[in-house]
Amino acid sequence: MSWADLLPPFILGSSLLPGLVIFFLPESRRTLRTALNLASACLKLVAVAVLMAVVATGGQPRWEWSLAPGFDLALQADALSLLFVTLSAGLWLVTTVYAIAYLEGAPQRSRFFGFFSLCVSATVGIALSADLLTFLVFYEILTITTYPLVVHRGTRRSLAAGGTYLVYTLSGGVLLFVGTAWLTALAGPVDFASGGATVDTLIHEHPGALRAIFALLVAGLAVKAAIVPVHGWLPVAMIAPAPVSALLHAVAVVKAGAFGILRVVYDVYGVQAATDLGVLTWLAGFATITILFGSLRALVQDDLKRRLAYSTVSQLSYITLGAALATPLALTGAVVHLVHQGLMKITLFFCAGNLSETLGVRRVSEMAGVGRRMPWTMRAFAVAALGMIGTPPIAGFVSKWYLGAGALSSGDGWALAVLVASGLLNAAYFLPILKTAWFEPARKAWPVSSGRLETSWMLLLPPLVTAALSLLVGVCAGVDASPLAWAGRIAREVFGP
Amino acid sequence: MTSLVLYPLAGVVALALGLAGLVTRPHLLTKVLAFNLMATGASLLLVGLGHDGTASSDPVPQAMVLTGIVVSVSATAVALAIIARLSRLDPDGVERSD
Amino acid sequence: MDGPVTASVGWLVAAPLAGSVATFLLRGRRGASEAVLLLTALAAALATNGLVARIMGSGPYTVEIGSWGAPAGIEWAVDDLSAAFLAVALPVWIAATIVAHGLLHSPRSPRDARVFRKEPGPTARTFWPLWLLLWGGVNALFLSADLFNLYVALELAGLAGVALVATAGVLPALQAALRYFFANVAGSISFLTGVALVYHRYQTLDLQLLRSAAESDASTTVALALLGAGLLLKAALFPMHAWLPRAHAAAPAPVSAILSALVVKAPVYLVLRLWLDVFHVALPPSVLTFVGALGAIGIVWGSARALRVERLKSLIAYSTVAQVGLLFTAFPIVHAAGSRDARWGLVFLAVGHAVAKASMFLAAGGLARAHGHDRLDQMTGFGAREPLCTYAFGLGGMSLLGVPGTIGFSGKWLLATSGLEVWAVPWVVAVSASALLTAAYVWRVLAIAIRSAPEPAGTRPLARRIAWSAFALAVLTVALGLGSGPFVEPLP
Amino acid sequence: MSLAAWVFDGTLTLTLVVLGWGAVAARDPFTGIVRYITFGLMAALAWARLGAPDLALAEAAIGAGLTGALLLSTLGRMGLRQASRRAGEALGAAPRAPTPLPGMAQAWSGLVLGLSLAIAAVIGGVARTLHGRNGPGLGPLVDSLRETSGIDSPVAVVLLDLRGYDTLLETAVLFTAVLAVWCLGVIRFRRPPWPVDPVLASLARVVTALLVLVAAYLLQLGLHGPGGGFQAGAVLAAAGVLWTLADRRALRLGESRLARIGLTLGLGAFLVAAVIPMLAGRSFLTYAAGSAPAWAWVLETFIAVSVGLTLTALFMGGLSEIAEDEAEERAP
Repeated sequence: MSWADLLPPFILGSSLLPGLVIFFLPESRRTLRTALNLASACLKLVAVAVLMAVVATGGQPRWEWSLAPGFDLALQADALSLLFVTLSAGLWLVTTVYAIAYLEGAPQRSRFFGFFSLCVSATVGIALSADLLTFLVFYEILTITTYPLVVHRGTRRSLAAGGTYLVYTLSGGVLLFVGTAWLTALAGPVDFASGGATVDTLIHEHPGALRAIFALLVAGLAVKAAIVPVHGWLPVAMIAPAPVSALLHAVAVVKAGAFGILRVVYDVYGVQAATDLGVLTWLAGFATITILFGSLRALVQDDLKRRLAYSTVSQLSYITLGAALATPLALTGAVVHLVHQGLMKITLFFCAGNLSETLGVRRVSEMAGVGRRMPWTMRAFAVAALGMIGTPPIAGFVSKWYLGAGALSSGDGWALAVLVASGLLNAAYFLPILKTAWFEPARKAWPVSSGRLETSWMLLLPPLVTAALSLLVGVCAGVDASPLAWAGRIAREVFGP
Repeated sequence: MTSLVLYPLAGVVALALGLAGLVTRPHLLTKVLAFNLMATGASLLLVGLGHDGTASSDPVPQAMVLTGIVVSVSATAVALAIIARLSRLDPDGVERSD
Repeated sequence: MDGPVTASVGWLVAAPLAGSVATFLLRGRRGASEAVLLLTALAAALATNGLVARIMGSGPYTVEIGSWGAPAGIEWAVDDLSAAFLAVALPVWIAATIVAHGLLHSPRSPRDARVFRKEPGPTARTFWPLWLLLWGGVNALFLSADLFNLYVALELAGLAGVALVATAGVLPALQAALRYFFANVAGSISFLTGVALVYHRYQTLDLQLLRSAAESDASTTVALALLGAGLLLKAALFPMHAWLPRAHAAAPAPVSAILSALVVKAPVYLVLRLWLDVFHVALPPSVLTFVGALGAIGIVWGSARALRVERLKSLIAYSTVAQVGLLFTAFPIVHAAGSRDARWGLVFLAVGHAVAKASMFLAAGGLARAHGHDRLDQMTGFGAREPLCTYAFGLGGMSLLGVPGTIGFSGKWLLATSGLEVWAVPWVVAVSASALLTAAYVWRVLAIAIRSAPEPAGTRPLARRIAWSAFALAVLTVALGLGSGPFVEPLP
Repeated sequence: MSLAAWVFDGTLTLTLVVLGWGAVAARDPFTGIVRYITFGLMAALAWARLGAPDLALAEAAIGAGLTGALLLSTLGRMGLRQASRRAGEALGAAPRAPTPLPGMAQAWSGLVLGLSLAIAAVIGGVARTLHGRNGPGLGPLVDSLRETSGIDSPVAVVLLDLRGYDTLLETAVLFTAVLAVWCLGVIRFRRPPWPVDPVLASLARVVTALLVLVAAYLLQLGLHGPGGGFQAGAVLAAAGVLWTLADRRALRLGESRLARIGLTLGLGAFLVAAVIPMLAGRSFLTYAAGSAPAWAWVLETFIAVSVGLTLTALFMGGLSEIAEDEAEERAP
């Protein structure tokens, strides 16, 4: 039990404990709350960096805790989990800064930041979980702790949205629960490190059961991964405050679903078993439908956040498609898209938040000439939007490139066609926004910003940072520490050198 | 086959009558009567089954039934106290206990 | 075998009864009765600590009362099952006692305390003695290993429960108390008839001896049916549940907490003990399928009713009907799997419900006192006013739901895995899917809490200790969920 | 067995069943109560026939006597208005809200009765197979243990020593009953001078003294024959009931400190008997060697006193306060 083994629980606790403290802070203690938030975010980032160093030198930290007979929690750091933890930790810091500014003067902030920390702890738990049971535990906790954030405003509409969110995610939770219990009953504890060894032993006696279990697991995960037909909650949940939509509904919650599908396909079943059972074709089918459906729906949405939500629905299924194609290049594309899409989408939501917070602009039709009033926000929005469409050298292009190459290498030409079509649809619903924002005259006089900047610096800095990151990650994708290189290492681990 | 077998059987019949009375009769006092009847029936069964008139009677069921009688009278007293209080607060409710 | 350490188990029954006599003679005088309550809690804590330490050290053991031993004398049996329930009963009792004290001694209505005397409701003079008698009765129930002794303990706990429900004094409470009384007494007599048949069939009433002597024949089956019917009526399994919701809603909040958490749980524990442990040889499996089906209907029925009632305490009471149904759907799994994990799964579920339900009722008591009523439609936005009570209710609800991290999840997980090993699919689906129904009524209340609304008139500040003890119990569900591993490992 | 035994047992059991059904199916509660009291006396006879004198005494004194007194007192307290109005009512149907289909009430009662009798048939069938099959049960074992315990009467040795814990819980149940009755509030009676019936007053004085004497006799008899604490207590309670009826001042029982201590004597004594061995390291309720008869005597006496006071308090039906004036008597 070297000190490194304590790193995963430390990372988990670095946001959990301050979160519990924040719950009981009276509303008036603003500075202490902000200090706690930022300190825990930075501490987590540092701890993740240390963990990365340990894993890079070949360490395999693993920590276990027995909850009951035959029921142990286990946290472990392998390459895939590190990628997701780094993404979560990094974006949590940025979003915390943004949330502090966004919620200035709002009621119940202690409750908000308490649950906000719990959410991130759950996401980190999902990332670092070493077996399917631990994943299920944190997956369910994430569902429960996200609800109070979705309904934070306490209005009738937000409660209705919260209700829809619960119906979807809890039903998904039950499916995942039954699937995990069934697999554990058949094969004992399902460890991720085994890379599908547990399932290989069963594939001959219980092929039917394994297919049913795969269906249950993926159905449960599909809810959070917003795969059609269980994606309905995501656009509705956009009523939540911007930081929640940004971090949770663009990064943490939805990525948990996609991350889970990657784990199930590659670490629970293993590529060989999954292809033998023939379940991947179903997965690819649903992913394709979602990609096209999401993009089509996004075209007709006038509300900016709903359009971004449908864009998320579509973009997420790139990861699922990549996973389903089961080739090294496609897997690299899927894993790297996990990071790139996170960076780009959070930028877009930050900008959307800025527009609604500063100018009260929520609809695309109201965005005429907003580029002149808030130039920096719209520049970040433009970078992220172009990235989403796939224009080089922004991050989106890299992941689409690898996904396309993966599709070709496995002979699924149709997948490349889907990606291209989706790229065109992305352009169809992002470019008009840029056009109205930059090239149309402002229809009404925007309220002049009081300070030197277009809005408070804590609202402006996060989108700029994430936009710069999207650019940076795209430009120096070849660098060894880049997400692409990291994804390549994961793919090599899975498929062998 | 001694005639003493009639007592446990009578006890069981009393149990059944008590149960029927408890469930169907609306008047609360009749319900109290009914459950006392059931208690006595069960006690008759408990003692009656052990006694076939030959050897000395078994004291253990007798002690248990003695305890049962005292417990029944305590229960009856509690029920009657509640009924008395109810009849003062809701005079007509005493019969129509749905 | 019964050295000084085991002698400490006797305090679990002697201390509360002695405390009851003391508080009666002190006529509820302030200061003195608090001292007695403290002493009783301390004695119970020491006894429970000794009991848990002993069982983790050297496994299950029995204490012969009067050193006579079976079959002549009566014995107390302490094994993993009874130790789990007794260990959890202690914090529930302590928290409920603190809340009862808080509610009893802070003036009830906005008018001054003088009015307090005239308003119906419990007075310290008779409340504390009855409260401690119930405490002794429940402990006696979990300890006893003799069938007739269980009958007397069931009668003691039932009568004390009825009296405590009636202490609320208002008309609905009295009617509810009477319905509870008749259901309770019918159950006791059915149980007594079963005892009579068992005694004359096996010449003993000691559970240990019966376990070895049990055979499957007509008289044993009828005896089991009678014992079971009595206990199922007391556990309020559907369709014999009609008495529970009114009684648990009308009683003062701490009383409802104890009734739902422990008094309803004892018959479930006894059915588990009699049907699956002592007489499992003589039990036809079709009976368990029937009871499981009734339980499943109970879940749906309780949850559906809970969604429509207007009062918070009625909602929680109907939730008890649903959760008891859930426990009984788990019985077929425990019987079929027969594994240690399945048994612990059911124990976790039952124990988790006890703590969670107690925290929810205590929170409801606090909210009712703060608002002067507990009608849900007029309490909107209580989350902002009473955050601690809301977190207590919410966390308790999460444990009922089986959210991971709480003990509810550990129970459901162990039941699901062991159930699927023996292909008891319908029951596993019932246990898993019940979470959705539970979620419906828990979030119905939480949505009312979170909704931002102006503060209604007549709300009063709540004694802090009430909110904190409710919250402490809710946190206990998480502590049990995360920390019960090391305790449970060494037990058989 | 001889024909005479069959004839006697047959008629007695038949009477029991008929009286039982009569009590339950009576049109008005008063007739029901009277039939129930007779049923109780017949049951006492049945206990005697089954060779259980202790039970016969207890059934007569408590089962028939005191329960009947409680029922009649409650009926009275419910007010004559209701009792009379109910007298003429049809079977079971409440006048104000007649059930939609009068036939329904009958059909429902018939169905439940049928079901109950079916259950009874099953239990009876099984009971027949068990009747007398195992001989005297635990009787011989109890006799062998009597020497070591030291208490002579078999029932007393089971009640106070072998299964003493049952009796402890039983006194707790009695104590619960008093608390329950007292917590249900105050029963007010008109201020004296209560029109004292001279015959009742003089009768009460004489009979009370007699009953106390009988109780004392039963108490000392209990250690080596039928009788004992509970029976003596019941007879004391009879004296108490009579005293309450004769002299209203008795109603102030609740306030006197002595009475309160008396009520807790039974449970208190048993708790002391249970706790002392624990302090001395022995198991719960284990009397020191040879001290069982002494403890039995102490417990019997305390039980007699507390049962007497408890049953009297139950009969009074609440913490009695003398009503200030006529109007308040009806107040809740």
